[in-house]
Amino acid sequence: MNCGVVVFPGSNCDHDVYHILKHVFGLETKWVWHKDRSLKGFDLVVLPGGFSYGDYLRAGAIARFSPIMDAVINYAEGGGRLLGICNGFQVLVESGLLPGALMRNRSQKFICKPVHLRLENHDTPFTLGTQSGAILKIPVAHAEGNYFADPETLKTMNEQGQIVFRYCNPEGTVSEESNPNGSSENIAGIANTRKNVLGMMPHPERCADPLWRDRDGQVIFKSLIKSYYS
Amino acid sequence: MVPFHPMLAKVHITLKNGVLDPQGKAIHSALNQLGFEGVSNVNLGKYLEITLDTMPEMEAKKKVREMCEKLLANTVIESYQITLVP
Amino acid sequence: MVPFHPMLAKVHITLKNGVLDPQGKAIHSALNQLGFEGVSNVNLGKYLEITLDTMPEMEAKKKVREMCEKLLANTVIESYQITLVP
Amino acid sequence: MAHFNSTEITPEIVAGHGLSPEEYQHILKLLGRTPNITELGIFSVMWSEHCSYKSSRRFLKTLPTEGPRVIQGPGENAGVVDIGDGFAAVFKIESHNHPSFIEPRQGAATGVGGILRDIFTMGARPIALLDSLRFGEIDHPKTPFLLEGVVDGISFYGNCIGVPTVGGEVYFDACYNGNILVNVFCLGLVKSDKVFLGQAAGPGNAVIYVGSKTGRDGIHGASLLASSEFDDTTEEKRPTVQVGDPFTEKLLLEAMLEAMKQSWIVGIQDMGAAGLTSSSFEMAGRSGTGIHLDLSKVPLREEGMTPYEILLSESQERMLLVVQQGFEQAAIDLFQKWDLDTAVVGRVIDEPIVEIEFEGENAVRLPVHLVVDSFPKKDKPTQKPAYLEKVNQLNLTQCALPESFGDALKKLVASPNIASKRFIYEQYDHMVRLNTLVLPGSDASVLRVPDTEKALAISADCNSRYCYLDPFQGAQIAVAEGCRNVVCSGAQPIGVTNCLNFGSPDKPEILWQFEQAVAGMGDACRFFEIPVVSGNVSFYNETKGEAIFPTPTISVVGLLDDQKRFCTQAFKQSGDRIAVLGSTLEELGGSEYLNTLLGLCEGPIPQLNLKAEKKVQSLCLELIRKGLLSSTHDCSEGGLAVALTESCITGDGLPIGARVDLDSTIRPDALLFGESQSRIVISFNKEHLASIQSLAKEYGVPISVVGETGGNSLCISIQGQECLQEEIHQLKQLYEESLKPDGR
Ligand SMILES: Nc1ncnc2c1ncn2[C@@H]1O[C@H](COP(=O)(O)OP(=O)(O)O)[C@@H](O)[C@H]1O
Ligand SMILES: [Mg+2]
Repeated sequence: MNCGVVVFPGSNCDHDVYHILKHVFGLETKWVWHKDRSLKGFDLVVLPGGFSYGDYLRAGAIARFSPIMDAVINYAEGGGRLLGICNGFQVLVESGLLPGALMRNRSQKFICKPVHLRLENHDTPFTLGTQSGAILKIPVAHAEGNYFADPETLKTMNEQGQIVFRYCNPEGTVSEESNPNGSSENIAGIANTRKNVLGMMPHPERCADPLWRDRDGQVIFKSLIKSYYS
Repeated sequence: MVPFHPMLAKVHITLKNGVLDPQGKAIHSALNQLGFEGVSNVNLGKYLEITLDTMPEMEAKKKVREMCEKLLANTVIESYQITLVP
Repeated sequence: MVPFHPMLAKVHITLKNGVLDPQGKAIHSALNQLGFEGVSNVNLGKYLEITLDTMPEMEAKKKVREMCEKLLANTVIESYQITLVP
Repeated sequence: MAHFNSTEITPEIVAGHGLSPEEYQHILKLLGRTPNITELGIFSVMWSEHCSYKSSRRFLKTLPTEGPRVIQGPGENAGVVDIGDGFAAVFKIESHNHPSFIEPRQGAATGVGGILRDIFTMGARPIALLDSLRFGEIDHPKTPFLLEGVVDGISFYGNCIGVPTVGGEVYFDACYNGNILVNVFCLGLVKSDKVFLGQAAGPGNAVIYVGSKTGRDGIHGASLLASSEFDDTTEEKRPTVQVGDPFTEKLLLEAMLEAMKQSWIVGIQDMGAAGLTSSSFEMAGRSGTGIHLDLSKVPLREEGMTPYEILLSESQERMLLVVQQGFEQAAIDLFQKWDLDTAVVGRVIDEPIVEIEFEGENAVRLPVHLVVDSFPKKDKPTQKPAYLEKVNQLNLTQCALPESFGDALKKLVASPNIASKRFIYEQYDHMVRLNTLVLPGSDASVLRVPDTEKALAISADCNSRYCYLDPFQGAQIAVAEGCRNVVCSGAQPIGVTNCLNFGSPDKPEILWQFEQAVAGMGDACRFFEIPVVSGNVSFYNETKGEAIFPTPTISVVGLLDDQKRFCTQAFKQSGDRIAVLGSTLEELGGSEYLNTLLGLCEGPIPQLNLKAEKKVQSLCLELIRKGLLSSTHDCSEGGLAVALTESCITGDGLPIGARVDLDSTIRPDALLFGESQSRIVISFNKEHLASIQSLAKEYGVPISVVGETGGNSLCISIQGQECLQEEIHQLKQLYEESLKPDGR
């Protein structure tokens, strides 16, 4: 399985996800510079977290026009597996590969802390290693993670199983108190209708190294491997 | 010949109706806390000043509109308004 | 009696001259990369719409100026401009 | 004379540059002519306290700076200490106090930017930041605004550039009402044979400018601001505030690390305070060479800038490089890949002078050593302040015991200096780059060293109330506590950096505090055999003549050989035994208890016995390395009762209670809340009791087994008689919620 990690100017979780893919899961992993124009031969492409272009103007807004993005869009439209984490998710919504928008957190502040997520759909290549309803503890670290979509879009997304993670409490209840940033319907991660593109605000790569006690993030990477080999 | 005379495009970007404005809300409650009364609503948007080389107004307007659609505004949640100052 | 008639204060907040505007700079170079020519400068500021209860214009202006000084603008690096729309 | 240098040098102009008439006469004598306005500007910044260390040098010289691990001591951008396996730790702490008071967000942000550049100019990748903050009283009208702005600035810059802020400290005291402190520490990693220095060697080599364009930011900013105290005219003197651009700094960081893999880089220096001036003079000064610069080549952001402005600008995110002749284009290509402004602005020359031209005319011609170290060396006097007599006479018999020890504990747990700083560190990305093994919320933060089995522990400490009451011992205690914090995480202290925040050195009493604090710090570092490898001095922390408490912030770096063997402060499970290493004396002077409950700031402060401290630390390290402990927590502000509370409630999961009986006959409030030094609260599986006791005996450390973990409350009795019992959930809530802005 060949993985590519896209580096935008200002990406800073690029090394983290590279480390997990390459050293923890032993996958063939390569850097993709934002000025490159091809994604040939990759089975997974990751848009990592960070502050591409400083998140100036709006998070993800400028990165969306990097030279590599045409290839990213083609790759996604051709069914390639594309994972956007945090800033990567922001780039995905800015580029229109995923619906909605990510606005500033309700608290107006950057938030870095572990949160609980309820898996809403295990029928995607990113989550098939576990069951819908599973509760995962994964950290968030963002200032603009407040997911917004208009009611119609939300309705379609619900119907099509596009909502993959919601913020919940440790017992799995999705409530206002467990919503860290004000997202519509506690949405933490979504997929496109075809389920080959996933965007999520929490950082699975931050809890996937066996050196740590929290390892729930491994589910995502294990699922991707499983789906590739099946 | 017209001498060189740059043109200024002022762009206002605001949230669309129906999109919650958490920043505006936060500012509103901060104003209340500071004791400012009589404020019934606050909205926060962006304001851009773009200096353009001399060009016909029509062309300038078209160009700036394109900038907004493509980059400056996120039209999923934002609308924009352009004013040209020659 | 004047009927209830709120007043809108539009506030523009921009960086003072000479203060670095990293966002404006980044937007400018993004526009260049997108092929927009003839842009010589971009500055990014804030735009606020504050809805006020009915009050005399003088009072409103004074109040909004105070809000700017106290909260809305960072007067060390930013200047502000207030327009009242009755 | 060139038009840009036509300003006549009058006594007013000289005074306006912060130079004394005496200093100006010295310049005339050294030069044998009148300096032009640009040259005067150069002298003014280079001879300012901030750049020249003219008042502090003679004291700093006494610090121990050497040791078997030291690769680079003070004098460069940051200190470098060998950690084995081919790696070295690079670190430094720096202040940005005055700019942060004027504009908290940008002031703190550019403070982070500055210290990061100090680290990566040495060739190191920054892996962690700590912030050590001091604000005025929590109820002072300006405090919430300043606190929010400073935290926002650190969060904005550090998060954006992708270096985790993994810990720090925050104190509130009235002495900082008009002068807050923002000290930022940065730790980086470098291959030990790839350390870069700020040198301008090799005449003919190119001097290259990289980074943001130069604007009129902060002209005379840091240097003058940091060299004069605040008064009512500060508002008018406001220089153009520097705005941080973390995105450009991120590009600069990555580009520099890439460039440093090339063979053609000779030296690198960041443009910090006094910008292009200090970077060029310092680089030339270190190599005994000279520099020729053409300012017309410097990338500018504004029109009509004069040589004076270009040389003194403090625009951020800029670097000066010396590159081997012939490799100019290679350098330019590399930096353009990262979309950075780059220009060849000069050459290294043989003659040790700095020679600057602008638009084809000569602007400056000054011998390097005249500027770098020829300021008049006159030792300013020191004098022991009179207040010390008065404040060290605490009469405990006049302090009534509290009616309820439980209430006293709750007040302490909720007090701003002790309550959780979670709402602050949750605004910092403390995990990015996957090295943070111990997150904020324990005594020290622990970072793994990638590609090795090792880890580094870091902590920032200073109890300035102690330093006010007794600067010598207060500074010793800061070192001891820093080491203790690092030891509690399982690391061996290997190096120290410090940021010395004081009032005006022109006052003999302040300089005396400084002298004492440096002596105390040096003494403790010598005793613990840890070198001071870098540091920073911030004087003139005064408002309207009132100085802050002396605040010598200490950051200790410690090394763990096995990254899996770290320890944290929270109890891990019910049924563990609890013990205290060290002895508790009747010492309440200078304590948070006296301050919070009785509003007293009086000494004498707790005694520090360096030998006893060292034994406790050695024992603790040995116990952790042997894997015998479940938790370790340094006993500091709030004493034993607060330390126990924190161990109960700061774990990841549900809080764990404890039942403790203390066997002592000293005043109960001193026993519970006194801050006797050299104590560590440990917990462990009872199977290990015998081994722990015998090791304690072997190390000569008093150990008292005081209780057991478990239950839903913290229950403390003294000689069998219960003195407090509090619900841990309630303690946790008080601890977590009290400081939160919306909790207040
Ligand atoms: N300004 C800050 N930024 C980040 N973390 C902080 C800050 N202040 C305190 N902390 C964290 O909160 C915890 C408690 O701080 P403190 O009470 O100063 O610890 P100690 O008394 O053990 O030195 C530590 O882990 C520290 O790193
Ligand atoms: Mg402390």
